[in-house]
Amino acid sequence: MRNRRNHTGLINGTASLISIALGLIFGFLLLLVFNASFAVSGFNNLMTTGFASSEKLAKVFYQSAPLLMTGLSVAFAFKTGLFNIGATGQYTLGAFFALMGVVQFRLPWWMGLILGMVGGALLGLIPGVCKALFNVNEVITSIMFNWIALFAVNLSINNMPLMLANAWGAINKDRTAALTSSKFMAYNPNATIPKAGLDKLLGSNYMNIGVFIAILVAVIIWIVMNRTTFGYELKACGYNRHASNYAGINAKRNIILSMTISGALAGIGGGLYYLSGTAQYTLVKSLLGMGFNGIPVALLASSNPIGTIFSALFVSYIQVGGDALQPEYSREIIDIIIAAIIYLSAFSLLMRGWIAKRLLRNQKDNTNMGDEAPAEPANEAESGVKAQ
Amino acid sequence: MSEYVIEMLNITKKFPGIIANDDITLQLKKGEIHALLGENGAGKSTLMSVLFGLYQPEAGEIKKDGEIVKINDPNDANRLNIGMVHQHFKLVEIFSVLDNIILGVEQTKNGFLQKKDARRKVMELSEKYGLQVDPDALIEDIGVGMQQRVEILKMLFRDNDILIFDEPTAVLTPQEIDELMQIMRNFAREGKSILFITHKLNEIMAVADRVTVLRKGKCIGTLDVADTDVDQLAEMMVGRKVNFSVDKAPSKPGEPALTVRNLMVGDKRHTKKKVNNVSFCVHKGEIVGIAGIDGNGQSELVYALTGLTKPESGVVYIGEHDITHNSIRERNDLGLSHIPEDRHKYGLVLDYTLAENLILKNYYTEEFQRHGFLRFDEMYRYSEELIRRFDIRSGQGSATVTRSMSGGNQQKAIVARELSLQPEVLIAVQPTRGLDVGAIEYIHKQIVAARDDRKAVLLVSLELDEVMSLSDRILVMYEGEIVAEVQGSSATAHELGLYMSGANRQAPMEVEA
Amino acid sequence: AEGTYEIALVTDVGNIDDHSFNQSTWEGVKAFAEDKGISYNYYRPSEDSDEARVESMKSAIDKGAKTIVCPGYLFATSAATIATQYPDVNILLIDTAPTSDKPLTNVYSILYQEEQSGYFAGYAAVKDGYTKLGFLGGMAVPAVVRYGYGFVQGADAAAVEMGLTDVTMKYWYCDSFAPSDDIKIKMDGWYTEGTEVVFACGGGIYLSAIAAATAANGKVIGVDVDQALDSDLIITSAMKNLKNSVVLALTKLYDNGGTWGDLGGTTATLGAADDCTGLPTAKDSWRFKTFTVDEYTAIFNKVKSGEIVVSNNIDTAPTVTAVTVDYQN
Amino acid sequence: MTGNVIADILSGTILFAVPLLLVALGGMFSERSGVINIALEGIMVIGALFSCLFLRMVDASGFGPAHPQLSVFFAILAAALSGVLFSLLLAFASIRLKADQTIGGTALNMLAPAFAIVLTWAIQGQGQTTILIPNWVRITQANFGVTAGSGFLERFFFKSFFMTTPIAFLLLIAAIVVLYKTRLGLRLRACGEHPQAADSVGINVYKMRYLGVGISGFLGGIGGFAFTVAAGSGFQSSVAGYGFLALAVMIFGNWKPLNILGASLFFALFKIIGSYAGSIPFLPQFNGVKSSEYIYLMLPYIVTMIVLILTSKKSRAPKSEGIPYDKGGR
Ligand SMILES: Nc1ncnc2c1ncn2[C@@H]1O[C@H](COP(=O)(O)OP(=O)(O)OP(=O)(O)O)[C@@H](O)[C@H]1O
Ligand SMILES: Nc1ncnc2c1ncn2[C@@H]1O[C@H](COP(=O)(O)OP(=O)(O)OP(=O)(O)O)[C@@H](O)[C@H]1O
Ligand SMILES: [Mg+2]
Ligand SMILES: [Mg+2]
Repeated sequence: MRNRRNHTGLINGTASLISIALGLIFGFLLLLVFNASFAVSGFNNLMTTGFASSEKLAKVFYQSAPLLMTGLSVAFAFKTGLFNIGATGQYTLGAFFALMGVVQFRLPWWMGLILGMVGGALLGLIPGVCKALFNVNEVITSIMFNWIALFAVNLSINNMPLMLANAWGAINKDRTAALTSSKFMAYNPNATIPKAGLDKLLGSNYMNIGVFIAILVAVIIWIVMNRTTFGYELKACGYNRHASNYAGINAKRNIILSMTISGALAGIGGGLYYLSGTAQYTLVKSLLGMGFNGIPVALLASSNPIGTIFSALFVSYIQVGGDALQPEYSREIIDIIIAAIIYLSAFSLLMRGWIAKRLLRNQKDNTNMGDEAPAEPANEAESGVKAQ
Repeated sequence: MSEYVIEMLNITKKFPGIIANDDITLQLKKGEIHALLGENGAGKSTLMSVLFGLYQPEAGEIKKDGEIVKINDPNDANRLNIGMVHQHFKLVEIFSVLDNIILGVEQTKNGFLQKKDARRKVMELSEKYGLQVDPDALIEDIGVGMQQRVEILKMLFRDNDILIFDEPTAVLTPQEIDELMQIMRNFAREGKSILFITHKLNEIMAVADRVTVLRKGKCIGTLDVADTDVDQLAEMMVGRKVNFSVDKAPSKPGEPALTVRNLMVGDKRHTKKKVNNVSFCVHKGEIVGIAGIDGNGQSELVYALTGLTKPESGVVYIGEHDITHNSIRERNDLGLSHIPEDRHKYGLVLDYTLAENLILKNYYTEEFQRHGFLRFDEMYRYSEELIRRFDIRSGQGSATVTRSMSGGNQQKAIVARELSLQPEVLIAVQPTRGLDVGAIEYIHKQIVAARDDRKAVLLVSLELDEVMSLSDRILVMYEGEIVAEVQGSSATAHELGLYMSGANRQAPMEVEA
Repeated sequence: AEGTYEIALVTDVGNIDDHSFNQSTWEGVKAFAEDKGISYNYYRPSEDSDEARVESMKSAIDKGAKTIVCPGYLFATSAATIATQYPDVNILLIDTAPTSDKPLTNVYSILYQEEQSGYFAGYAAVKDGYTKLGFLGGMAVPAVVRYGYGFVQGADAAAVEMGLTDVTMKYWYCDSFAPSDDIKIKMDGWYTEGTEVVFACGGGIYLSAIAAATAANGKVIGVDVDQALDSDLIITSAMKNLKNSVVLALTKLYDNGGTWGDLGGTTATLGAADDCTGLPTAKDSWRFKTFTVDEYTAIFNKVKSGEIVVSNNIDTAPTVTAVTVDYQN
Repeated sequence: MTGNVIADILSGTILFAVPLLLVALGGMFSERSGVINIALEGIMVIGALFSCLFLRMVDASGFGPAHPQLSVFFAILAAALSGVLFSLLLAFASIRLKADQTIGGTALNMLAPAFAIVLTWAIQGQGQTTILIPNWVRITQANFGVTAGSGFLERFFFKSFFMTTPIAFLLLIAAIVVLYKTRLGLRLRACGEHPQAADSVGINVYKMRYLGVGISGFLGGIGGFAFTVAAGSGFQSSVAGYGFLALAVMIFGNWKPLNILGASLFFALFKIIGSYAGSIPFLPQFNGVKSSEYIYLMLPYIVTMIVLILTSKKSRAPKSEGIPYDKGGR
């Protein structure tokens, strides 16, 4: 009875794989166009670098943790019928809260992460409230608050002398404290996410347990979405706000909640990245790309939380491969390839219909004819798309 | 010169998984009113859409005045002077009446819109045929009656002489229906040819010259209306004898189950109230019907009762409980069930499976939930049971995504869900809208059974026949007020029609429950 | 071999066309390598972190780098890490010394006395009759701060010399090395409020300053290299001779058979004394109205000889006696 | 507060309102036809890219300095044309393939800056990521044979005057006329509201939507160029989020041309006003706060949010925007 759900997953997965394959072929053509003599070796780098050494693998994991969280943030909102384009602001505020926790309040890393979650949640809450109570489109609120968050964070950091690197023996004040500097370690040795020996194992400082935390969160989100009454309510609101209201579900509350949770997820992402001790938050005036990168991650996974794990790992993997295109190519080529993959996934409506047809035909053969064929394939494909 | 203005010969039109039109032939004579009859999903709208160029048939050909024509889009249809009033009106809400009429055939000068001539022509037509409209009113501000006149003017404006009416009477009062019939006769007299889709057999008997009956995509036959009667038509349509009357014993009302006092509901855009000082009471074991033309406050009344909107003032009781300020969930828990008028907007989460939809109102109860986790086994068990009990048909049973189900079965699912909640009060709005006679018969039986089970039923319907055959008591709503109360058994369509159109009303004292 | 590069430059956060230290260092690398027919290329780290810089340097080494040039103080730690792990690789570190307990013989570091260049620029501007100055810094990194504080000191010195009391300076770090609409808007405001010349100090932000200056008929002072060609509005540039010192250092390295030799583990602090800081004096670049090259040479020599010492303290703002500085951060 | 300051504030407001206005008008056409255009940011980048490349080319060839405003005009055409072509990618995915419109838009927003960087490299040489805008692009008094003055009007008109400003003004008028006074506008609006109705009177919904998206590419491309000259910094493969802001301005302007004009002026005014805080007596100085400029940077976003909340009740999006139109569907 329940096998049609598996179908949907399988169909979405296959469609994504086809998009990826086509996107990569397109990428190879790009390499040929821009510098034919290095195209083959470049493409080889692109495809294999992520697995080429344990160090690179560590890098893949390191990058995928925040990507997974922002992807999850966008996916979660999508599932509940909202487009959270504000993941970057939530990510930024989450990063700030997390850093404030470990620096200003001298808290351990996990408290920092929780604070980061709170920061992101706060910034998700606002568009949620604006949408639910004032009917202001969440897209525009999120865009506005991306900038407000960025500026507010910069303003706050500049007014918290302890937060800046120069308070901890460094000479610069354009970034936050280096959590791994000896002076800071003496002050708060538990500020960074534990490495649990993984750094030794993979031989890279990039490695910590962040990616596992992110995967754990993804699994929890999947369970919440698919196994709990809360998830049932959220999805119902996403699919049909009116019907949810009719059924006695508090749609307004749910809109606020899902934006808040979505923000919280992005906030954890900011925490995971900056509490790794590797990167320092730099006072720049442009929105952080990590939040926007969550959108393709979510789209590639058809907004499935478990799928997001794989798509985050994939995007991270191919970005590591993209860095290895240097110096012959600009590493922005990788963005073009990812964009192409996303664009091609727009063809998935066609692809899914086609795959569904094939699948059903095979199934029919297997069940030895005679058995009634399940509904029209076109419908199945359609609902597959709608359900994303 | 052919005897027929339009011939649709051996038309076949397929949709994924279904043959909507299977080798259908339909011939329309000049100056005749030709009715098209068939149960839901028989393929009537599809056939007309083919004629109008909205769909391309897989096989068959269309002749106009004996010559084969190709109708690729509505422009082609228009060029052949074919016009259509669609089942669901195709009007742009934020446009004015005039803009809607000229849309697609605009006059321009140097690229700029010229509306002067168009306005004059619209006024002339409206004068000539008694189709009163305000050309500058926005569609969103006018009632369905006027909207339909706009649709008809759209055809006339295009000088169409082959007019297709797809279920035009579904939204009209008996009096308005009479007027429309008269207008159609006038058209026919002028030599225009009319194709007329309806489910109402008496309308066919009253106005049509010939009738073609479709069943399950096939053409069953074409008859002269003069040579046939209602029973024969019904049998042709469904393939069996139909019992039009609802069997039910007289009601034995008990204590009040739903009481409404001085309910007022406002309107965002106007100062006029949508529901104006409404009071009534529904007792246990009683079906109270609310009759009225669409847009006279029935929907708003229901939304206020069920908690979807907040009333301005007044009180609502379920039994002894004042629920005026309770949430929807609290009302449900107190035993209020609601079959909504718009099943796609309110009734179902179309992307959820049938099983998930069947627990939409009680997923949070102990039966389906433990510590916040859904109990899927319970859900499937419950769903299988309802599917069996209410004979809900679908491709994959419990796991069917409801979007892919037929309208009738979607409606059955909603009825099943609402009735199995064992409600004290059932509010059923348009419970059989767009369903075929078989499904209607079934749902009517369920509603009567609920009454006999001592439930209180408030039935709101635009179908006068339905209100009259089901209700023990009938309230008539006009412009937000209850203008009359009559006993179900003694009501006549004519009397109700007068109340519904505001031509007559009872003294307020009598209405007060 | 195809696809290997003997000299590698790894950038910090900017790009090699930033009209600033990344670019001049790159030009130095390029000039030297092309002259000698040595393969060369550059790498950009994937993010702004020491880990990423280490990773990029490793990539460079994987691609055959024997010498790595690292412009920017951000490399202090990462260069030390690589130097320890790869003792055979030579590192040329610009603007900072490696953070390391033990001496690293495969690293040679070059620092500049940017405060001197800033001083010259400020001095010259006030001497030339400008009384409303602006300092637009990029991020508040040490080199930028040294330039800025030097600029303040120079302007103050000139004002004192001339007995002026109405010299004012707006002083602001824009937290960016890239031009943006916001920076341009801010500069629009400055020029409207009367600022005559802005010292645009850091990466591409000079583009924003020039755009605002163009609209307001204002002037701009360039940084790091002689930017006279970038715009007619650039009256002078506070230079440090990056390109040449890179060429010089690499020449020494290769002349020495591919090791730093005595230079290894040392840090050179280059300034006026080495002719590595100053203003451009070429005819086309000298755009002062009254201030003459001779006057400049006089003050330059005083700094060169040590008669005038420009403070390189970046922790506290310099004390001023005649100029009013409006610190806007 | 002197007249100069007022003149500069006004001219600055107009300068930065122009790109917002153009792009938001573009977004309006697209959404009025029924397609949500998240890709405005990407369209702006592409428009700016090709117009700047064009200027660079004519600058090098000598044609530019010789015929400055003619060259700018062609650059604007290049921006418009490239914008149209790029927007067709969105149109194809969302109209022909009926894909989710945010997916296509997101992909294009990712694609555009990356493509711009790669192409800039390819043309200008490795690592050269800035395309400089030549000086002669500006319109000055000299262009009109007038000697430079610095009175109120001179400052107001000529402080930052580019051909994009009068063109934007003309395009605004054209937009109003097209949308409300022509057959095209009537049909386009019908498609965004009720495509089935449009289809039933013989209007080709697909064609109208292609047109709507195409117009948004046209205006968005020019807007990208207008932004780049306004920001005055040469083109660095980015338009600093103005595409998204324009989306906000469009919603703020309630999908109506004149309201959009008001919204973009409003936003631009608050954007630049902080820079004049020193000369405007009634604006607070925040002396105790470090980096107080961030407060003023936040200002336009915050006031826009407040106004949005206050006016949200009146906001009404085209009814069918975002829903792919399926001829056979119902
Ligand atoms: N766009 C469509 N896609 C798929 N199937 C369709 C579509 N339109 C109609 N059908 C199918 O074709 C059949 C005929 O539908 P049609 O709308 O013509 O029926 P009808 O006779 O007009 O019914 P009603 O009385 O409800 O208006 C239906 O069973 C329906 O399933
Ligand atoms: N896209 C579709 N695919 C398959 N069947 C469809 C589709 N759309 C409609 N139908 C079927 O066509 C039949 C008639 O359709 P129609 O649109 O008239 O809707 P309805 O659900 O019966 O009622 P109403 O229009 O009053 O809401 C129904 O049986 C419905 O299930
Ligand atoms: Mg029909
Ligand atoms: Mg129907």
